[in-house]
Amino acid sequence: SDPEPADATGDETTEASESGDDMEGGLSGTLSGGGASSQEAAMNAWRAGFQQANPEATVNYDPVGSGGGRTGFGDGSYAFAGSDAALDDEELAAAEAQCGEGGVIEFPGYVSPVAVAFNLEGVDSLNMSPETIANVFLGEITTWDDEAIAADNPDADLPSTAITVVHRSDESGTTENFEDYLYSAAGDVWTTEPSGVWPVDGQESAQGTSGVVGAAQAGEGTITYADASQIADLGTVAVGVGGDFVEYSAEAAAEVVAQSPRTEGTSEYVYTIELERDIEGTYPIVLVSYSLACTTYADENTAELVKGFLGYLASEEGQQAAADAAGSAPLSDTIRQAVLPGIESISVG
Amino acid sequence: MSVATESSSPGGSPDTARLLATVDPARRRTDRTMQVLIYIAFALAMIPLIWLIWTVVAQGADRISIDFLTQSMRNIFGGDPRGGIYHAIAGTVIITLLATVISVPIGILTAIYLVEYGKGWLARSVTFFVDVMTGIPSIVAGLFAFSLFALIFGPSVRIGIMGAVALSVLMIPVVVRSCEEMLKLVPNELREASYALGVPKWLTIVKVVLRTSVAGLTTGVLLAVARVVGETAPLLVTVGVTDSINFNPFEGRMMTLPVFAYRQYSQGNAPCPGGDSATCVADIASQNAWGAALVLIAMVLALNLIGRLITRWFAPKLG
Amino acid sequence: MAQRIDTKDLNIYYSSFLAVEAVNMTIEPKSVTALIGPSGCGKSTFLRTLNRMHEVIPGARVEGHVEMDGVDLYGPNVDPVAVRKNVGMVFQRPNPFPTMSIRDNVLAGVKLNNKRISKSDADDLVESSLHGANLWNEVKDRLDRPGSGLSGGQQQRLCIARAIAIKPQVLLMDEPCSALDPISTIAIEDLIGELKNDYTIVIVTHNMQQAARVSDRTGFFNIAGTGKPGKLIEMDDTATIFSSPAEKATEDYVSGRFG
Amino acid sequence: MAQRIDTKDLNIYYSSFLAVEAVNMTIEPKSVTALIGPSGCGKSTFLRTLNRMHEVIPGARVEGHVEMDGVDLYGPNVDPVAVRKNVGMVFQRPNPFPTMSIRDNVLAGVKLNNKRISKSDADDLVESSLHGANLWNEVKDRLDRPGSGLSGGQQQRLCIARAIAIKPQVLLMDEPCSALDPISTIAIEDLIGELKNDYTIVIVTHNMQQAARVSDRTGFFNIAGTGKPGKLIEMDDTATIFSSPAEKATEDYVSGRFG
Amino acid sequence: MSTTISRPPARGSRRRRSSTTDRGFNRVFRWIAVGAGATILAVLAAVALFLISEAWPAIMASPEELASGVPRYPEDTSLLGYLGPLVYGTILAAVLALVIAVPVSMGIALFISHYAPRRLSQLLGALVDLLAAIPSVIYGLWGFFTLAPVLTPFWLWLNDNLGWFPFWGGQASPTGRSMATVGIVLAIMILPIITAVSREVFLQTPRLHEEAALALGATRWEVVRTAVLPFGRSGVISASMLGLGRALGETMAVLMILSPGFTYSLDILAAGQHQTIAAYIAADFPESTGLGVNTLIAAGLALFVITLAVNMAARWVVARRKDFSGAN
Ligand SMILES: Nc1ncnc2c1ncn2[C@@H]1O[C@H](COP(=O)(O)OP(=O)(O)OP(=O)(O)O)[C@@H](O)[C@H]1O
Ligand SMILES: Nc1ncnc2c1ncn2[C@@H]1O[C@H](COP(=O)(O)OP(=O)(O)OP(=O)(O)O)[C@@H](O)[C@H]1O
Ligand SMILES: [Mg+2]
Ligand SMILES: [Mg+2]
Ligand SMILES: O=P([O-])([O-])[O-]
Repeated sequence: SDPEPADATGDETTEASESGDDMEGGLSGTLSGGGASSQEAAMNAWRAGFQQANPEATVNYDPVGSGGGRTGFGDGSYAFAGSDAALDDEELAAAEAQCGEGGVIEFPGYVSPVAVAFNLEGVDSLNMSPETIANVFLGEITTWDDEAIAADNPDADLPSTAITVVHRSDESGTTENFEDYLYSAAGDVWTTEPSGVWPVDGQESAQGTSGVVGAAQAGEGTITYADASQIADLGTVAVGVGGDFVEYSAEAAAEVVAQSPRTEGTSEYVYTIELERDIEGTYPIVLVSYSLACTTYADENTAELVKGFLGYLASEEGQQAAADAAGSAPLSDTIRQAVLPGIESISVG
Repeated sequence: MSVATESSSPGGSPDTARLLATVDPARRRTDRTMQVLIYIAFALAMIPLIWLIWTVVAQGADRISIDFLTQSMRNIFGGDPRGGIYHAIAGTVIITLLATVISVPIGILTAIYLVEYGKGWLARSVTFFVDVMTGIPSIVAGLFAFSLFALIFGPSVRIGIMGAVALSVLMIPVVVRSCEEMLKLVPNELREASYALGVPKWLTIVKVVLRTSVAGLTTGVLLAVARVVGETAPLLVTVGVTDSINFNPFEGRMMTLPVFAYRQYSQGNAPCPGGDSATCVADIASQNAWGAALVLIAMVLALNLIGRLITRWFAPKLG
Repeated sequence: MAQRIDTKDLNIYYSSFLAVEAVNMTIEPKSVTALIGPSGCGKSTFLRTLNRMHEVIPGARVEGHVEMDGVDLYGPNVDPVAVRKNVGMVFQRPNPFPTMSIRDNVLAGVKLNNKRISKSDADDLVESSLHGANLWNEVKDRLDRPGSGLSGGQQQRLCIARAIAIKPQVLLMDEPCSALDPISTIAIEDLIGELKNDYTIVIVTHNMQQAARVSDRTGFFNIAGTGKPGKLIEMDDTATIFSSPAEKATEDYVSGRFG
Repeated sequence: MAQRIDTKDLNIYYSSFLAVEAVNMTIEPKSVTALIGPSGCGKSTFLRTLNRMHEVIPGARVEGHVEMDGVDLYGPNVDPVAVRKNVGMVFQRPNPFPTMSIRDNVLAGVKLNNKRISKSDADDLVESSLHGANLWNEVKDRLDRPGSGLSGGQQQRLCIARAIAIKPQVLLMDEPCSALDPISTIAIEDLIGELKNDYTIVIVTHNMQQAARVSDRTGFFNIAGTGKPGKLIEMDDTATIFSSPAEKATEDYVSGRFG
Repeated sequence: MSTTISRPPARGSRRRRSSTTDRGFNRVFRWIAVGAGATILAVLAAVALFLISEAWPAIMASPEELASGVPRYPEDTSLLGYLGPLVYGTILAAVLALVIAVPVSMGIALFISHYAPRRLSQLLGALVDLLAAIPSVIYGLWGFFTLAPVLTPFWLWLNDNLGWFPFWGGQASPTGRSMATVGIVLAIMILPIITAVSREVFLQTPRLHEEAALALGATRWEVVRTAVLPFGRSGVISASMLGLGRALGETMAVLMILSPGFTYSLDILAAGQHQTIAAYIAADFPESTGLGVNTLIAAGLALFVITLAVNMAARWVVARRKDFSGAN
């Protein structure tokens, strides 16, 4: 369906939708959430889709970061939130204080491949094993014609350009997921526990996904990691998984999420996953960003809006919209089936 | 009368000619050197200015259209090249105006207090703390405003006035410091002339001191406005963001131009599967960012122009 | 209507510096009192205590009394603003308001006080005040030009016009003619002669002849040395001061080559 | 060493306003020339053309010639800075540098030329210049205090000290005594008497007696009306001007009540 | 003469109340002005209170707690030890910016006030003011995309050829996103602030004083040196403090341009060496929770203290020569 821009004078609450959408457009009011900025592009698509179906409704999403999102969700200032990391025990407790015992809904609403991207004259694609990637990012491998790289790329014509690693300077979910990948796939080389902060000192870094991409584009011989939809014309690394090299793709990223096990011992609608980084045929470096909501809200209207919005977000249609707008990997049916009942059950309480 | 022959030689007395022609060459050189340096300083400042403005115009001009200026981004996402920044223009104008309305009276009155009344511990501490205030990072001002309003309205509050309060924290010290300097420059003679006419102190301040320094005050206020009009971080945590138009600073989220520009820049490229087309432009977000930046610069430029007119209108007439 | 002023044991300080000591003086109503004395002896300082302009200088203060018709100007229920409205002042240096036109400068006392005045009244006031200051003919064609564009002498006359436009009871003049040419000075002196019919006038001057010409009574201030306070040495009818002063110092001073 | 100055058909403008017209004047070396005339007739304006201070006012310009010993001050090989170094000036309003101490004020001009003046030379110069301006005794204990803390008269004398400290060839004085008390005035007049032994002095004054006392020659400027240019009416030996001037206007002016 | 306004001043039926000289609306106005000053104190007190209370948990926490609760926090480091490099980076950035901006600003201000043709000077002043009108996000974008690439070859050349000079050593960044570039961008950002205030102050130099200098045979530069600069001294210092405040607190431009690190290095051409407090807070705030936020606010408190110290020093410099201020 076509997006529908608001005109200058249109007040969001009075604007009428002409588009013959198949969803019932009965909801109205304003719903506000916030959190991970990685979801922003996808969130724009979801909000637009939902608002077109419900012209009387407005959904806002403050891209204040996952930390802000989790905090805001915990103290009730956001009705829903996005977070690049699952709630930890403490946060879960805070959230349950808001939502009620077992009333937290959490599921990987946004899954996106993280590309290892580089800027090297004349080279578009390279194969790298997890160990090689780890060594490059640790600064152990310093030139592009290093044996370890050459070994995996017999056909490539590798220059002796120095490698400049560009990492995220801000604390970020992308970093955490990338570190987690290196830690689990190349644990011998990469020994630091994953956190949102890059552990190697003295390298180039930049703020935000657009920052690292811009910096990588600005320098010759740079390499970075970034949300795959953002890497523009940078070359990409095909990552070694189970003896094969896999190029990033939304489908391969969706596979890894679909095939990884659900975290055990969580409450019914908390669907978090333990990513397995070496499943053959999948692309193992993914950013998994969670959507958070409650099953009960104090306010009827809010409950209706969250229910409608999350329903759309998790629907096939919503996931496809995000895939189109942000290059994300659609939710697997397994996960959708697991969380939809939770969303359906959202009510006043 | 004097003997005229004395001065008959065409060049006049050579001694005198020498006396009048020579000034220590080293002094001349210093004078010339400093003149050149001062011209260079100015030229130096023009380079980034022209470069910056050229960059912004070159990047942003194509995006500017009537639609861009009169529509919001509601329901626009991905590579959709429609939509505009009307909501952000409105937000910027309203929030900055509110911040100005809060800070300028407080700032100028405080400057008046410091210059005209200030004595003793209160004046000293105000001076002292205004100095300290200039170093508050903008994000801290935002967090402060947020926690202040959260105390009263709960943590879910996101309203325009909150952003205005955060900006005021940043603006006030700039207003106070620059206005203080301007007021100090008003000669005491003028105050005395006014007192001697039986004009009460407050009227002297309002009608003589402020009037005489109005040009400087305008500059100070414009500086302060410029200081905050481009703020991003404090607005994100206080006002939040929205794609829709909201004229009410006391209810609901608002968008502002710098936040809009920054968010668009952060979003990066949109995936356009079939390449760029009429309905999907991959780098539309960055185009939006530059377009918003251009509009923001144009707005502040217009403001400066108005300020300049005010300055000229009120400038002391010296001849 | 004119007021009489008495000072009683007036000590004048700049912070802790005693600038003028123990002045007892009577200024008769409807008369011109001249204050003479060497530079730095505190004439200006003393004059400024008579309309409470002294206290606008930070740290400046007085001890003792200044009484106008028996009411202490420094009394608790006296408003310095009201004092200054009734005791006008012309300064040593001309100080027209640079942001105002010549016309507005003359009307400053009215306009700055937010008083409403009809255009024709204002025009009359401007004309009569400028006439009084002997400036009308020179500026009548450029009343809307800035006052700061005038020459020094013209500026000073503008300040006199501005002071008399508020029709004070007492007029203090601190060397009002030191920047004026003789013709303007004559006009001002004539004006002083006229004004004294209704008002009390105190004038500080270095010009002995001027003091002799315009004043009824003269006070002589002197100073023993730098850092010492200025004192009122003698005060008497002008004729007496200039012919047979009681004090030797006065005689020395007035009989200088300038006598 | 002293210089003689001639002006030839000098027209002085403020932008398009002709302030002073067609002045032909000879200023003798080692003499004192007084310029008198009513306010606004252009005495200050004329004086400022003699050391090229006029041209620092935006839009101000001259036509004609000012020659010093036959060298045109406005000629192409002449540096205005050198002119001003050799033609010192004291202004109508005292203008000590407020940011400098009394001592530094006196040395301000000297330090421009001779940065490495020894401390003892500087001390001597400060003392002699302040003595010359009759200010030494009043300020010798506070040479390091700001010059702006002095009274008006003291400030003016400080400015005179500053001007004579650079030992100019010619000294221009624009009503230098209008803010001074008689005692200081005498000292300055004595100083002028001494200086003229070596230097050429031009003084603008409103004080007829002063002109008569100190000057050898006197020039009388007059103005026909506002907006009209000022003109040099007559110039002659001072005695002649004050006893039997050639022009009626001069006689009227000098024989005014101030004569 | 008119008797209409002649009321003996002392006959006024005013209340006998206090010995203060203020009456009527004078008093009201005075209290309004005092109130404005007090408001600022109150706001500042509130901000300080906010900073201290939010920073308190971090100040009180042990190094172990901090290391486990704050992602970036290294083992076995006291809070001060952790904030040290940030304080250093902040000061380094501000000093670089000031060192570049103050001389240039004074040059520009003098150019506009005393050198440029009068008709032009207003226009030129407005042009420089435009730099102040450019929001920091745009400086960030420009510095990142446009300036840094242009400066890179120059930085690399300095590094190759003059690397022995303490500031130009280390491994120069191939993308130019180093402290040197940040210093230049910050300098450009504070330039108009310093220029605008200095310019106004220089323009106010009394003509009398300039003419006094001219008449002593001063060249134009000497007039500036003897009359204009001393007169404008306190104004220029205040202006620089305003600029410094902005340089210290600038967030967006630093955040977007600098490739940060946490060391005490002097190598301003190298990447990953320095970080400023403001940029650090903005970079890590979004993902932070709990003790992490407290630590960020503690960094804000440190910035607060730096500003305080710097401004106190500046005030002291100005006050030392108060008697000689041009306002006398
Ligand atoms: N604002 C001030 N602060 C401190 N001392 C001052 C101030 N104004 C004047 N004085 C000192 O007070 C004394 C008296 O000064 P005042 O100006 O009253 O003298 P005066 O008789 O008017 O001199 P003149 O004839 O030169 O105007 C002088 O020693 C002077 O230095
Ligand atoms: N800066 C200026 N711009 C334009 N006109 C001026 C300027 N300065 C003086 N004038 C005009 O030039 C004429 C001569 O002024 P000038 O100051 O030379 O007179 P003066 O004889 O020195 O008077 P006084 O005795 O009052 O000092 C006056 O009409 C005055 O208004
Ligand atoms: Mg005096
Ligand atoms: Mg004159
Ligand atoms: O989603 P991010 O935290 O990597 O920006």
